[in-house]
Amino acid sequence: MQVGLTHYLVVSALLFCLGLYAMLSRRNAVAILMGIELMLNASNINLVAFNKYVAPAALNGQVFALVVITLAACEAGVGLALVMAAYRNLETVHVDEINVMKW
Amino acid sequence: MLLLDWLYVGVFAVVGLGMAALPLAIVWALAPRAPYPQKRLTYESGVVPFGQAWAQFNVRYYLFGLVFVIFDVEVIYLYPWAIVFQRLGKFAFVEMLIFLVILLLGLAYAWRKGALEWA
Amino acid sequence: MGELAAFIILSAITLVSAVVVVTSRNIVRSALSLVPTFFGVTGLYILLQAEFVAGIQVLIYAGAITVLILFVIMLTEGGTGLRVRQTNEQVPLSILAAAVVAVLLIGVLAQTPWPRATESLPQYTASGIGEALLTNLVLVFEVTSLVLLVALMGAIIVARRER
Amino acid sequence: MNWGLEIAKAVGLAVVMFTFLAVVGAMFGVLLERKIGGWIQSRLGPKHVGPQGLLQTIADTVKLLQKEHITPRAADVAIFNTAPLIVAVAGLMDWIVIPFGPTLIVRDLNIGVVFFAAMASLTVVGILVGGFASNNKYSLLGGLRSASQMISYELPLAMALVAVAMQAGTLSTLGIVNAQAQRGWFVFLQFPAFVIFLIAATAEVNRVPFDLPEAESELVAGYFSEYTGMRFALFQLGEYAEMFAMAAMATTLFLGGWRGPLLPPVIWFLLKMYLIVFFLMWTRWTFPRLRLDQLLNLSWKLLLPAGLIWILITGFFITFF
Repeated sequence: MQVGLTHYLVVSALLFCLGLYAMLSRRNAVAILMGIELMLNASNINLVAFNKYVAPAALNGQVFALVVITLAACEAGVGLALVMAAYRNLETVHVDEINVMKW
Repeated sequence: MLLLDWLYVGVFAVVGLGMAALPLAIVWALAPRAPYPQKRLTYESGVVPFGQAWAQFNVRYYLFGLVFVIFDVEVIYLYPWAIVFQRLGKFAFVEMLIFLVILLLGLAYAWRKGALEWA
Repeated sequence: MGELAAFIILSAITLVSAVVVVTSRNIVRSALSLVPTFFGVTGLYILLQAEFVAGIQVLIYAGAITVLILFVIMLTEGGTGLRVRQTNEQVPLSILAAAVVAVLLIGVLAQTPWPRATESLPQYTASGIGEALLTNLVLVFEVTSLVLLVALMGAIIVARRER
Repeated sequence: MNWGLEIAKAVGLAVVMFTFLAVVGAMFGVLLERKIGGWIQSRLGPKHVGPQGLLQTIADTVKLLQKEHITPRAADVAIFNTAPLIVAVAGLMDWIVIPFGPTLIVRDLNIGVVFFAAMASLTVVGILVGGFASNNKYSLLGGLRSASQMISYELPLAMALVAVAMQAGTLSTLGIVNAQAQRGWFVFLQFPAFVIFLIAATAEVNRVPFDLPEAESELVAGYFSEYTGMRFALFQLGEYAEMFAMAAMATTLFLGGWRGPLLPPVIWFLLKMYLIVFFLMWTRWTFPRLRLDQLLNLSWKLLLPAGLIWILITGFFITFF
C-alpha cells in the first residue's frame, strides 16, 4: 500500500493537536513555546507533503517551509526574550501568575 | 537513491547508539556498585555542597544564544545561494549583497548595544 | 513496502516523543525529547524528497532552537529543579479541545479530494531551492532578512536590562 | 532495491567504521597526543605499557571498563546517562560524508556539508544537558560556558563551509574534492576560509587555546565534573572523533582530499589528515588559554565579520571574473 498524501496530513494533524494541547494546558511559558514549535513543525510537514503530491513543478512548498523555519526561529528568539524579561521583573515564568498589569 | 543515502544515516545513528551504549552495558555488568550517601554527594572540590545547584546568571548567555540563532538561520539562505549563484549571474550576487548587508547591520546593532559583551 | 515501514517508524518516533514533550513533568526532559521529535520530522522530510529542508531542520531546530530553549530553562526557574506543578487546571478542557480539533481536521482531510499531480519531484532539490529562491521568490528572500533584523533588535531590547 | 541486503550492508559498514574510529580516533589519538605533548615538552610520553607505550590506551580502556559509575544523588538519572551518548553519536556521525578515496565514502550525501554542520551542532545539546543533569553548580556553569563557546564558533565554521561550497558549486563532499582537481587546492584559493575553518574547528572541539570551560584552573572539570568511568570516556570518545572528523573535513575541503601523485588515495588522505591532527595537537602545547570574553570577542567581532566579508569577496571574484 503506497504512502499517500493523507498519511502525512493525518500525522501532521496529530502533531498539531499535541502542540495545541501543550499550549492550552501548560503553566510554564517555555513549555507553551515548545507547543508552538510542534505546531509549526506540523505545518511544515503539510507544506512539504503538498509540494511533493500536489504541486511538484515548482519547489514553492519547500521554500515556504524554509521561511517557516526562519520565522519559527525568530519567534522562539523573541518569545524567549519576553520570558527572560518576565522572569527578571516578575520573578516567575508561570503564565497564570503573570496577571498583574503595571499600575 | 536519496532514500538509500539516508537509510545509511539512520542505520549509522542506531548502530552508533548501540556501540556507544555497549561499554556502558559492560560497565553495568562488571563494575562494582556500592553507592553510600557520602560517595554520591555532588563534587564541590571536597567541600560539602550547600544550597541548590541553581545560581542566577545574568542574561548574557541568552543574548549569545539569541544572536547565534538569528545568524544560524541566515545560513539557510547562504547554502542554496552558494551552489547556484555561479549559474545565475550578477543579479543573484547583488541580491545576496543586500541580504548580507542587512544582516551585517544586525551584527553591528548587537555589537553596539552590548549584546556581544561578556562582562 | 520499505517506504511504508519507514513512514510508520518515523511517524511513531515523532508522535511518541511529541507526547513526551507535552506531558512530561520535568521541563528539561520535555525540552530534550524535542530533539527526537525533530529527527522524526526530518525522516518524514526525507521520505518526501526534501533533503535540504531535512538538513536545515536538523541544523536549526535540533541545533539552535533547542539550545536556546535549554539556555532559557537553565536561566529561569528550571535551574532550581523544584517540583513545581507544570499543568494548569484546564487540563481536561484542553484535552477535549485538542481531541475535537484532531477529529475535525482528520475528518476534513480524509474527505477532500486532493488534486493529484502527474509529474514527480526531482531527487535532489537543494539547487532547485536556490534557483527558486533567487529568481521568482526574490521578494520573500529580501523580506526574510528584514524580519531577521527586526527580530534581533526587538529581542535584544526586550531581554537586556535597561542600562 | 533489496532493502534487507542494503540494511545488512549498512550495519556492517557502520560497525567497521565505528571500530576504526574508536580504535584509531580515540585510543591512538590519545596516545599520539600524549606522545607529541611529551616530545614538545622534551619529556617522554607513556613508555611503560607495551613497546614504546603503544598499549597505554588499551590499558586505560580496560581500567575504565571496570571502574564504578557514581551517579550523584540529586542528578536526573535518565538524562545523566543519555548526554554522553548524544555527544558520542554526534561525534561519530560526522564520518558518513567524509571521502577517504574516490569510492571509499560511506554515502555521498547531496547535502554533505550541511549534514556535517548539523551533526557538529548536535554536540552542544549533549554538553548542555549533561552539564544540567549532574545538578552540580560547577558542571552547570561549565556546561553553559562550553555551550556558549561552541555556538559562537559554529557560525564562522558555517561561513567557511559556505565559502568552499561557493567555490566548488556543490554541497557534496565528493563534488568538492573533484572541483579541487580542476581548480587547484582550495587552501590557496580560499586561504582566509582555511584559517577561519581551523580556528573554528579548534574551538568547536574545545581544545586549547579554547578549552576554558574544562580548564583545570577554572571550574573543577567543567560539564563533566560529575561523570566518572566509562561515561567520561564516552565524552572523550565523542570529542576525539569530532576532532579527527574536523581534521578529515579540513583535508577534504582545503587540501584536495585523497588526490596526490604517487601513493594510493587512502594513504594520501590519512597523511594529510594526520598533518592537520598534528597541527591541532601542536597548538595545544604551545598556545596559552584564552579568557572566555577574549575567546567570544575573537569569534563574534573578528571571525564572523571576516567570514561574511570573505564570502562577499569570493562571490565578487567569481561573478565578475
